[in-house]
Amino acid sequence: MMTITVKFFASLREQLGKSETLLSTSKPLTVSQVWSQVCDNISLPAHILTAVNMEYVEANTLVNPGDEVAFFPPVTGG
Amino acid sequence: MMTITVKFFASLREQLGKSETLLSTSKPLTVSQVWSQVCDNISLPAHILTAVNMEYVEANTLVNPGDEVAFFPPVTGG
Amino acid sequence: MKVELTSQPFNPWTTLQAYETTLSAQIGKYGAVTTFTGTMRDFNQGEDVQAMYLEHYPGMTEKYLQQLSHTALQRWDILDTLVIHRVGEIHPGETIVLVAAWASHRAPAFEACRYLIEELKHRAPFWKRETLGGEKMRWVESNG
Amino acid sequence: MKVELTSQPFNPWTTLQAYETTLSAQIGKYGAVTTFTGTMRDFNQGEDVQAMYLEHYPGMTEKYLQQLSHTALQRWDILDTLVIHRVGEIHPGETIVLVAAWASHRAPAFEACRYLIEELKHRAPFWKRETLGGEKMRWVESNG
Repeated sequence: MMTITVKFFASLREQLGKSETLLSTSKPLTVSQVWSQVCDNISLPAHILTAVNMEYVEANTLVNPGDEVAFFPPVTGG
Repeated sequence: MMTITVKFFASLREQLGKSETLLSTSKPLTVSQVWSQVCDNISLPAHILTAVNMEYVEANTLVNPGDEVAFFPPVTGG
Repeated sequence: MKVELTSQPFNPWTTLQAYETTLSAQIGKYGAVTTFTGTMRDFNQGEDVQAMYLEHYPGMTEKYLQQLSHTALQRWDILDTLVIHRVGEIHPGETIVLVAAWASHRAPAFEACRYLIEELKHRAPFWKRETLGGEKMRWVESNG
Repeated sequence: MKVELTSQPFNPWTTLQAYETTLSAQIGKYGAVTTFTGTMRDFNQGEDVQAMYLEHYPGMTEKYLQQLSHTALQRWDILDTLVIHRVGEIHPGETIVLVAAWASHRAPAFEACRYLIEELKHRAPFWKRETLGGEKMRWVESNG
């Protein structure tokens, strides 16, 4: 068993009431599966952006044990 | 009789060997006519830009006694 | 090329002046510099804004802006780029972001500068939370 | 709004910093500033350039730049503009022109700034005479 680090930012972090959680897994999961497992089996909302190891990815990208996955709302910098 | 002030700039000034000349006239002339009268009856070259009283004009614009007419090559500022 | 996140207020013009002294080898080579400065306004969507908090994703935000700068340097005939962005608490009138592109000619300088700020606005992981009157907070939901 | 011709070298960034202090009533109103700086290169059309002389039409050049700034302020949703241009003798690395536009939003700031420099380049009565090696002089014949 290894862990996937899961991070949430901004309004999503506040809605979920957590900024980071660790998910134990022994096999690769898709980004969508990671979301469902840490969010009570709710499916990943379409507007939520996703990154693995600090690179933007799609919801069907595979996440390996040891990776860092991030979920966040549309960005509003600049 | 009143005068029209005629000015030349940049390479045109150097080619003609003069920066300013006064033209005596008792009646309005077009910009083209002003050019011909001060440039030995040569016709106004198409690439030369023209201004009357510091506003761009076309070659057929009328110039009145007392006006300032300027002739200059394409601009190269900035 | 430089990318920086800063939690301290900065003046865009003194920052540009200081940065250009590091480009001394390029003097006489670049003929065009285009800059864009984004400044915090005291109103947004019809409401007075008293302060703002800029959240980011430490690590990813820097990485994204570095990649963006490299892409601009590859895509346009430009000599250098600068991107500086505030994080944390910020107040009206303060600079949020500065982007700049140096080039031999003006067209690539303008295009690269515009590209940097557009991509930054639409893709860089930053999130604005505004403090309105009465300490009411709201997350800005989309970038214009 | 300001238009200035100057025969003295100037630093674009300290000039912008000083000019912005005169806009204090606007602080918190503008959210976007786009600037363009044109700098003299030490090469042009394949030849080394040692110096340049910038001729202008006293009276008409200022009038043209004033009208141009007014047109930009009418055509775009911008709050202010600044145009500064060198005249006379100038050397490589020195700033030739600075244009800037202040706006609430970035699109009009970029568009007005680009408009100002394009119109200035194509219509403002300035003429460049370059001094090449061996004191050879040539008039620049067209603007890129």
